Formats: sequence, C-alpha cells, structure tokens
Amino acid sequence: MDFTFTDDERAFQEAISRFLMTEAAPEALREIWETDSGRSPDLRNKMAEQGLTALSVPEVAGGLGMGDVAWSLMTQELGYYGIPDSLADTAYVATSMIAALPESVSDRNGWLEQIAEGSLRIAVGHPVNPLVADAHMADFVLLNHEGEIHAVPRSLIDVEQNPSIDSSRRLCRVMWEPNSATRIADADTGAPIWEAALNRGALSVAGQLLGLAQRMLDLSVDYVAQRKQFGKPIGSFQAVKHHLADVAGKIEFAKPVLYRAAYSLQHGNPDAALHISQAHIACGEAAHLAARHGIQVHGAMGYTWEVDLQMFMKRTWALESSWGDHGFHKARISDAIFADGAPLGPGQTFGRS
Amino acid sequence: MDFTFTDDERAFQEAISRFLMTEAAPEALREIWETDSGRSPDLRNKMAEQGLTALSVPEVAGGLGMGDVAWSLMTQELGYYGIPDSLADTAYVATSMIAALPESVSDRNGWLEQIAEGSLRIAVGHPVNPLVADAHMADFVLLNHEGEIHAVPRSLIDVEQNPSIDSSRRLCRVMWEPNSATRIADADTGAPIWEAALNRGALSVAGQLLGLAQRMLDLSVDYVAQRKQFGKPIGSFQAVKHHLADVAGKIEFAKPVLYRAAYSLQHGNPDAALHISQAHIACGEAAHLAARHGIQVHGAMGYTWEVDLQMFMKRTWALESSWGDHGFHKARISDAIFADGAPLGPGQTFGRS
Amino acid sequence: MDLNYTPRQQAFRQEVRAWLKDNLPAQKLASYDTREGFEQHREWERKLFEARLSMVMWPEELGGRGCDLIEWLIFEEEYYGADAPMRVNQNGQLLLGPTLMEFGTEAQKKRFLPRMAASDDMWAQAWSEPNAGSDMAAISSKAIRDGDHYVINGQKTWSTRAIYADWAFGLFRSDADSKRHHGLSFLMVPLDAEGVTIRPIKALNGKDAFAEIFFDNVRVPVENRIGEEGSGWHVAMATAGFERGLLLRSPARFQQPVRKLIELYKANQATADRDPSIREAVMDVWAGAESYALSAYQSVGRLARGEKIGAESSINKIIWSELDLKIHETAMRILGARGELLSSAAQNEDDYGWLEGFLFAQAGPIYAGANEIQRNIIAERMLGLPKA
Amino acid sequence: MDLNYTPRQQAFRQEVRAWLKDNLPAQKLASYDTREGFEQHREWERKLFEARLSMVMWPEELGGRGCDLIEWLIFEEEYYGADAPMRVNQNGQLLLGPTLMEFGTEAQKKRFLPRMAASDDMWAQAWSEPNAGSDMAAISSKAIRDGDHYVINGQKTWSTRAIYADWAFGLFRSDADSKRHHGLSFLMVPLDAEGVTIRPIKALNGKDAFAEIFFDNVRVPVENRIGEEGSGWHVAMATAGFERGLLLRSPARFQQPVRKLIELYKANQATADRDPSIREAVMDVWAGAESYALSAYQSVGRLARGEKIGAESSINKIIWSELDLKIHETAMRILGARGELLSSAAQNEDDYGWLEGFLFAQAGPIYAGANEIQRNIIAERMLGLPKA
Repeated sequence: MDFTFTDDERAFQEAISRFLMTEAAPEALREIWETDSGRSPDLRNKMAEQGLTALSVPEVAGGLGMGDVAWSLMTQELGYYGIPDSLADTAYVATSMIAALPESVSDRNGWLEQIAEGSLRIAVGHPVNPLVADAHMADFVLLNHEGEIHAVPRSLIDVEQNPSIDSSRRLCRVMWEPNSATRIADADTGAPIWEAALNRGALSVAGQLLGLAQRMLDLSVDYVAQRKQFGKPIGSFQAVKHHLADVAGKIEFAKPVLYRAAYSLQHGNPDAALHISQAHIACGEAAHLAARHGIQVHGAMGYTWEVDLQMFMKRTWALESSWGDHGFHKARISDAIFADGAPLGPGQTFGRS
Repeated sequence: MDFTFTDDERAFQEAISRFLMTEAAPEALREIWETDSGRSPDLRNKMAEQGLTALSVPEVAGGLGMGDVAWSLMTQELGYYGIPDSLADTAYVATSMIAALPESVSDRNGWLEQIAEGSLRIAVGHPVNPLVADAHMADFVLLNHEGEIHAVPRSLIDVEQNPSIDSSRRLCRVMWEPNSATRIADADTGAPIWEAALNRGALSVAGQLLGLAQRMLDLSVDYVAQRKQFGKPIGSFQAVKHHLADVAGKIEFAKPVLYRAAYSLQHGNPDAALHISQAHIACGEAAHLAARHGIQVHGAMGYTWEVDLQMFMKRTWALESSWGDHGFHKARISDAIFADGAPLGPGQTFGRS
Repeated sequence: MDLNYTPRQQAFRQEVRAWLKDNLPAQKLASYDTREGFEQHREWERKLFEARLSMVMWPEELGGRGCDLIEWLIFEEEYYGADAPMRVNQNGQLLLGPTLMEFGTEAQKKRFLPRMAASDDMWAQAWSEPNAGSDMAAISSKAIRDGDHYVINGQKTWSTRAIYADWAFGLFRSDADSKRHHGLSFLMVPLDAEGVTIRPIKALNGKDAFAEIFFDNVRVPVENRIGEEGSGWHVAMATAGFERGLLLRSPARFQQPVRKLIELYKANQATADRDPSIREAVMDVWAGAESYALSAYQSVGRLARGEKIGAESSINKIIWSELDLKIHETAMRILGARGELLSSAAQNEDDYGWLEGFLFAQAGPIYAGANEIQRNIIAERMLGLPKA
Repeated sequence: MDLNYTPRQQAFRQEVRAWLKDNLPAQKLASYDTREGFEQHREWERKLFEARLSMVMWPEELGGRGCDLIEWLIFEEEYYGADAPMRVNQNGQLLLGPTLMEFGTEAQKKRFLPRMAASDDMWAQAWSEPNAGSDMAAISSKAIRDGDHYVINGQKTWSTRAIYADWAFGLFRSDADSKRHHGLSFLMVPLDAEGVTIRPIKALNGKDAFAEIFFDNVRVPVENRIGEEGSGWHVAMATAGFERGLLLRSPARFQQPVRKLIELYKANQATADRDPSIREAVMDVWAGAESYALSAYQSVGRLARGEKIGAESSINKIIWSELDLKIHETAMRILGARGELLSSAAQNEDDYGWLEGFLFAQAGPIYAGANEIQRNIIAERMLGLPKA
C-alpha cells in the first residue's frame, strides 16, 4: 500500500510544467485563441517533442505506454496552463480508444505511431457531449453510430462551429453519414471502448479542473498580496484569507480523489465509475469555488477581460459540465452508494475488503 | 398597502417583552425546568394578568379578540424568553380551535372564558406531531380520532413522558379510548379546524424560532464584545463579525416572511399554507444559523451547561422539527410553487394579481 | 397592517401593464454595452418619458408622476414582469437624481433633471479610482478652484458605459491638502469637455461595459458643483442610502428570473433531479426572492412612517447579490453542457440569456461596496461590534 | 503507487477483525463522561492492552506491536467498523505519548508509557486557561523551581474527564517574568497531589465532561518535566503536529457514521426525499469521508517517504470537524420530530446515538484550535499571506 507518486513521475510532471510555463504563457494563449482555428501547430509540435502526445501510446508503437495515473498529473498541468481540448482528447482519450481496438483494425498501429510522433489530431464524438470539441481541425473524428465506432476523416464531415464563453473551446456540431468504410468497430466491440472513453474523458476533465483551481488560487494569492486598500495588502484581511484558505482546502482534498479514480480505472477496479464521478464532482467544486472566491478577492479587476483570471474562470465554467454534467455524475454516485451491498464504511477505500 | 405594525401593536409587544425580561430570566427558567412538571403556575398566572392567555379569545367571551398577526409578534417574545409550549398551545392554537367550534358545543363558551382568565391548560394532539407537548398537566387534551376532535380530560388519558434535549419540553405519548362523550366535532367539522390548527402551530413555532434566533444573536454579541483573546475583544475579528452579520441578515429577512404568513392565515389567503411553510423554514434557518454561529463565537464556553446559550440552542433544535419538519414544509412549498398556474413572478407577492 | 392595494394602486398597475403591452419593443434590444444597443435603449427611455413612465416617483413638473414608493414597486413589478428593457440611464436617474433633488439648486434641478428623465443627457458615475475602490475615501483626483471654475486633474475608473455617456458625476478633492473624507466636492462634468479622455475597459463578457476617465486640466464651472465646496462626502452619502440601494435593485428584478428559473427547471426536471441540489436551490431562490420583496414592502412602509433605515441597506446588498448569483448558478447547472454556449451559437437553447446574467451576477458581490465591507458595516453599525 | 494491501497487512486486518468479533462488549458501555462508564472503558482498554491492541504503533517493549501508520489505519478501520468503544485514554496515549517518545528520558518512557498503554494511568490534558484558549501563549499558571521540585500555582480549564483521571500534563510558566512562548515548561502532575482541586464543568449534554484544575502550591518533582526547563512550548508543538492530528481523528471515525447515515437515509427515504437537501447532504458527506480517508493514506505515504507535512493539518482539522457536523446535522434532519428525544425516552427510535453525536459535533469546529484560527494558519503558512 503506497498512495504516492515516484520521484520520476513527479520529475516528469515538473518538466512539463516548466515547459508550459514558458510556451503557454497567458499572452501567447490569448493570441492563439483569437485565431480562427484557435490552435497553434507550433505549440502542438513542441508538446509532441516533450512526449506529451506519446504518453498513452504503447511502447511497441513508439510511445511511452503510460496509464491513467500518469495522466492524472499531466491533466492538472494542461488545466493549469489552459491547454485546449485537442491535446488530451487526442493523446489520452482517443489514443486509449484506438489502443483498445483489435489488431485486425488495419490502421490501428499506424495511427498510434502518428499520434506518438504528434502528426495526428483526433476528435472524439461521445454521446455524453452534445457537441464535439475540436472536430474543425481534426484529421478524423471518432463517432458513435448505434454503438459502433466510426473513424470519419475531416473531409467526410460537415462542421458547424458553436462559440463558447471559453475562448479556448472550439465546439462543433458534426454532420455525417455512417457507412461501412468508416466503421472500425461494431457495437459489441465498441461498447466497452465507448464506456472507457467516457471515464477517461471525465477523468481528463477532472484533472484539468483541479489544475485550473490551483492556477486561479495562485493568481489570487499574488493579487491580494500586492493589492492595497485601507493602507494594507488586502491579503491581510481575515475575510480574504478565509476565502482563499477554503479554496486551498478543496484542492488538497480533491487531489487524492482524482488519484484513486485514475488508479481504479487503470487497474480495472469494479468501482472505477463511482470513483471517477466522485473525482469529476470534487475537482469541479474546487475549481468552481476557486473561480468564485478568485473573482471576489480580485474585486472589479477580476471582472475585466484584461486580467488573466477570466481565462481560467471561463474554462472552468465550460469544463464543469463537460464529459458528464453534475447530474450525470451524481446519478452514477447515487446508483453506486445507495445500492444494496455498496462498498461503504471503513476498510472499503481501496476495494471491497 | 401598509406592511407595518401600528404603534399600539408595537407597544403591547414591548410591554410583554419588559414583563418577561424580569419574570422569565434564565435563572428562573432553569429552576422551573428542573421541576417535575417543568411548569410554574405562578408565572402562568402572571402571564394571564398580562392578557397573554386572552389574546385569541373573542371579546364576547372576555378576550382581546386578536388574530394571527398580533401573535406573530407575541410568539417572537415567547421564543426570545424561552417560554415553554403550554402557553402558545393553549392560548393560541387550542383557543382558535375552540373558537372555531359551532356554538352547539356546550362547553365552548365556558372554555373560552376560562382560557381568557388563565385557569385552563389545553394540550393539542395533532397528528403531525408524534408526541403531545404538555399533556402531562393539561386540564384536557384535544385529540384526533379519524378526523374527529375529542376533548379528553386529563383523568381519561394515560401519559408516558419522553424527555427531550430541550429541558423546557414535556413531550407525552398519550394513550386514550375515544368515545362519544369526549367527541366535540365530527370529521367533517373537524377537518378545517385540524388544518387551521396545523397552520397556527407551525406559525407559532416559526415566531418562537425567530425570537430564539434574536436571543442567541444578542447573547453572542454581548459575549464577543467582552471576551478577549490576542489582546483584543474577539468581536473585533472579521471572521467573528461576519458570522454574526450573517445571522442578523437571516433574521431581518425572515421577519417579513413571518408577518406575511400570519396575515395570509388571518385573512384567508388561498396561499396561506405556502406562506406559513416558507415562514417555518425561514425562521428555522435563522435560528439554526444563530445556534451554530452562536456556539462558534462563544468557543468552549458555548459548549457548557452553565452558559445560557445552550438553553436556547436546544430549544431551537427541538422546535425546528415541531409542527412539521423541514420535509413536511418543503413538500408543501414544492406542491405550491411547482404547480401549474402557481403565483410566481413580480406582482404576486400579496395575492394573485 | 393592510396588504391590499388601493383602487388607485390597482388602476396604476393596470395602466402600466396595458401601456407596456402596447409599447414593448417587438424584439429584444441589443446589449446596452454596445453603441448600437445604447442608442436603442435611449430611444426606449424617450418613449417611457413621453408616457411619463421613466421616473414615476419624480414630481410632475420634472417629468414624473409624483408616485410614492408603493406605486414605484408596482411599476417595477409590471416593468420587469413584462421583460422590458434594462434601464440604461439609471446611474443618472437613480444615483445622481436623488442627490440633485436633495442638494441641488432650483436652477440645477431645472437644468438637469428633466433631460435626465428623458435621457437627453446620459450619465456615468465617476466614483472609483485605481487606488480608491472599497476604500472610497482614498480619492486623489483633484478639482482646484480657479475663479469661477474648478480645474480637474486625475483619473477615475469603473465608470459604467462612460464611453457612450454625455455627463459624469463624482467626488473630487477640492482642497489639495485634505485627507480622507474631508475637502471633497461633488461635481458634474460634461464628457465632451476639453481635457477629458475616456478609455474603455473590456469586461468579462468582452464588451466595453466600463471606462477609465482621465482628466487633464479640465475646466468645470462652479455652478456644476452640488452642495458646498468641501462637503462632497456628506452630499454623496447623505441621500437616502437605503432608498437608493432599493431603487437600484427592486425585488421584481429577481422575482422575474426566479419565475423563469422555475419554468426552466420544470422543462428539464428529469435531468435536473439527478442532482438534488438543483431542486433545493430552486426552492431556496424562490424563497429568497419572495423575502426580498416582502422586506422591500416592509421597508417602504417604515419609510412612509418616517422611520430611518440604516445598516439594513448593507443586508439588502448582500442578499440580492448572493441571490442573483445563486439564481444564475442554478440555471447554469440545469443547462448543463449547453450552458457555455454564447447566444450566437446555433445549438444554444437558452433564449433567456442565462449565461450573460451569470457573468453579470459575478460582479454583484463586488461592486457598490464589496460584501465583505457590507458585513463589517452590519457588525459594527447594527450590532455595535468594535472596529478592528 | 500501489493500492493493494500486503499479505502482512491483510493478515493483520483479519486478526484484528477476528479478535474484536470475539471480544467486543456484549452491550454498549455507559458514557465515559460518567464515573461508571469511565471505569467500564478502563476495563476495555486493559483488555485491548492484553491483546497488545491498545497502542499498536508503539514498540513491543512498551506494550505495542511496532506497527506502521498503514497498519494503524487498518486497525482503526476494523475498530470503528466494529462500533467498538470510544478510546477513553486517548489524551494520554495520543497527545502525551508521542511527546514522551520524542522528548522523554528512558526512565520517563519506562515509567509512564506501559502504564499509559494499559490505562493503569488515565491522563487528562491541562493546556487551556480561562484567558488562554485560542491564544495558548497567554498561559499564566506558574511552576517555580524550588530545589528539585516545581511549585505550581494557577488554574487550568477544559481538561477532559479530569475528575476521573490520575494524571494531568501541560505547560506552565517556569520563568515568572517570561512572556508568550518563552519560559514555559512541560510538566506531568499527579492529580492526587496535595494542593490540587478539581471542579467539574457540565457540558452541553449535562455530563461532567470537562473540569477546571486549580493548583495551590502543588509540589512536583523535577523528573516530571519533559524536555529542558523553559523549552515547553517547543516540546508541546514539535511532536508531529500532523501525525497527532491524524491519530486523534482517523478516517474510520467518519466513514462508519456515514455508513450508518446511508442506512438511516435508505430506511426513511420516502420522508427524507421531501427535503432534497437531505439526499444531497448524504452524497456530500459520503464523498467527504472518502476524501478524508484518501487524504490520510496519501499523507501516511508521504510521511513514509520522509516528507514533512505542515499546514495541511489545519486543513484536516477544518475538514473533519465540518464533516462530522454535517453528518450529524443530516441525521437529525432525517430523524425529524423524534430527533430531539433523549436515549432514555421510550419513543426514541435512534439506536445509534445521533443526538449525542450531534451535540459532540458542535465542539469540533471549536476545540483543538478553532477553525477560524486554522484558516488563518492555512492562509499565512501555506499560502504565504501577510499577517494582519
């Protein structure tokens, strides 16, 4: 029993963090987000060089073969630095879907290699999301037709873009015609893959929300330490302190929830869905409070476009209901904990004992 | 349209308040509550002299003929000074039930006169309450048998006392045999009377909870103004200020809710039940927060038997679920506001416009 | 206590309801934080004024109807109940108006109030400064007397819609050596005056909702001062703080969205009930809006009895701002994954503008005195707790 | 990361589970805040000790098993999962024990720890004073050196179950002229010593749960001092603040009531669901207890890696105290009108003791450093915000 990360895992996380700190500074993101595509091939290539796109690709296909636990650290960095959906959807969700395909799918290994080298963008159209993120510039989109999995090239879909309050989002309504040429898995094969994709998407969003919470807390701490009113830093007022202390508490206690969920998914714990929904809610609540208290302690400055806080608040409000809204995840929690024979009480934390 | 009280109404409230301040001081209450009966005939007589028992008795029967609006001020005083259930149950709830009986009920007028002069204690056994408050020393108990109203003398009931966390409470399980001699109203006559009794009981509890909230706030303000830590009064710390400011806010905004509910009941507003349940919840929340923040700012002292705060906290916790618990009242609110054609939106505040 | 409306009050309600029915704009006006929408709203204000409905509480000679506060509440109920446009000139009409009524000279009233009621003049407030936010007394912009003029130098900020407005009003330090609340004067400044520079501030919603105003030797005649020189703080604070707070946020403004929220909840109940906090929140904000309305009627009655209302205005500020936030948070929860879509998005299903309202609600606990400050005021002035 | 228990850990869990199954008292012990219940609990502690289960983390020679923190968590899970009795001597075993382990002389350890593990000595803490609550450094009780003794004068308060205890430990001012954290010494005092007067304090539940201790020229030999003279503050604070906090409130202590709460909710769902906040709260406290447990396992792992854990203990304090409050508040809501009945009431249907727990939970946010103080600590030490 060891519920900690290795020094290597932490070191990798810190390397990615240092990399994004310079490459994905808010000013840079603002520029990227204002372009039509909202994406930067240059930044994407640099992230590939860092190995981010190869994280989930099996080693045989040139990847790092890392699992959900490693991603639970990475997604926090993606959230902290406001990296748009395309990366995690491609390198984490879609990659795991493709890796789960039978070898018989001819393109499978080729795709995995292209993902690892960073030359492929894949969007995922899971039914839980009303719209498909980043379909507009995906090489192909994984789509669901009566449970089947279809890999549909960009050329075969029509896309209607739907602007979001989060300038980093590119949400698309995808119009397409299913046909046998695009089908890569039938409904029986697809069912577990779609289920796993939902859980990975939810876990990915949970991690990003936690990273967003930390970013908003850091921005707020910096602000209240320098902003003066009544002759002293507002960070010295007890009400401001308590606002931010409560955010810190939410973040601290959401972290292990996220990690257990990742571990459960990676190791096939039968309660994985419960743990993932708990993580989505816990990380979402941390981010939501960080946004509310963040803007509160920023005062009017927090209400402006100019101050970076708004970028992370809006991404928080968008991701909170992504890959399952609160209702979806609370329903999964209810189903599990109110069921007869649910794993409740002491000793059940890491599996039914 | 005038949503205020007359100077006379306020003057009467203040007179009662001054009277109870001296006659029902905490030390006196503690002594009374520790007696077997938990009641003081002496205090009861003095309250009768003040006219409290005659408040709802029609003038023809020697009473003051006051209504629910007047009681919404009185019940706050009863709550503020921790006056046990017997008075309001007799002089307000039971009196209104008896006054609503047809003249044909032979004892009706006699009872009303005795209530007015303060020589009668009546307990009310409404089905919404699992136990009957103060049945142990009532002259008779109004009981429900299949909707009928029975007036059952103390001599004809057996009583099992059930101690409550609130030392002022005397909750009884009443065992009795219905018979035609005790029946004073059949089910058809009884139905609206029992319904009105429920609403008056709930309104009475709401007013008492609001008074309790104010008492706990006052006790807390006094305490934090004199208690020193870190070299200054703890009332100067922002966290303590905000705890108590929030209580003050809850109280201020529960008051008009209570008054509208009383007015609606007195004037037969079709939405009276909705307004009363809203008042029960709003006043209960104010008192609950006053207890929580009250003990918090009292620190360890608030956790002692010696400090008076505990008397009012416990009465709050008891009354919160009396004459309908949160579930009961929230169900009535839901039924009303989620119904088609519910009186929602601007302009409906005082009746459907 | 009499909770029945008088025949006159009922008739007034019917008149307002009928007029709105006949005169409401066919389609929703553009946001008044845009030039186009601002002018559309000005047109609407003119129409209201012609019907003497723009400032019903003002005396007839100033373009009003001399209504009392109860009638004003009725007007607001009908106005917001009909989803009529937001009031674009309310900073002038509701913040400056009462001050002019109380402290203005007859000449000033005649000159400014009717044009204000008609929105011929649009007003922006100029209170805050970069270093004077919650701490208003830290104002440093100067207005130094020079003969029959003041010469203004300094900077104001968070001035709502100032880039579109005609006039601004605010406090300026007329005694260069004064400190805090002393030596301030209350001045009205035409925004086309020489030396005035206005720079927009982009808000959360991407619109130029606020502006910074820079004053570079701006000359303002002495007759633009309200009250005595140096008495600006008193003038700004004296005018019915409570009443002004109430005017800016009438209960109807929250009862209407609550009605819409209940409709939204009922239309989506199956999915909404998967999260029990939603139903709880819907019930809670219904109760909150009701008690806010009840409290307003009660306060209006107390004012009519000549009672003074003090720190309760701080409670009001906290209640409505947190209520507004919870109403919109709950709507966003119900909308779920579609909540993030802008109104321009084809798949947007929110025809009420919940997202815009949600963003705006974020500002509620911050402006007009942050809620933390309001709680201090309640504790110190209402409960008598010692200052820190 | 490996979230599987080792065979040794699994075997230990089975052993504890089996032992408790065979040895649990037939019926619930009386409250340990009564003389009768106190002695019943002492008996139970002796039984635990004989099975070397009273202090599993202590070394074998002191009566323990040398368990690590993971095994301790497992023990707690089985212990509370079996609804075993509360630990009557934990102020000694968990507050003083670790201090003696770190700062005590070999002689002191041999003399005090085994008897403590066996509950032959029952310990009360003597920290707070009437004017030193949240502000612990305001301690004024004196212990003045006189040869090989200290002479203690002063008053302590909020000493849990002191009227039944054998010994007390706490901080006393050994340098009469010292201020705040300086000049304090950590002493152990036999409560039967001459000059000691103990006056019970009746708690919310009517029981003598606390006491005031008065010291009138009480002579205590120098060998009862832990650590150097004048270093008392350091000694008291140094010992693994985080670990101690965790030991006092292991996750199992909240996971078990949450399990019971879910049972209570399911048994009363029809009435409970009329108030949607109940289902929401049940789900929320389930999540809270789980995350508290997960956080504990994570912290234990970090400690095993030699990491230091600081202000997180303040977060823990806030989390468990507010969680405990919410668990019991929710139970009271479900119980409704019967919730107020004492266990002695015939119509009481609460066999778990929710009401007692609800009362006790009220103290959680207050003692062991009020939550307001904890939030200051988080903001200042963890986030680096400036002191007021």
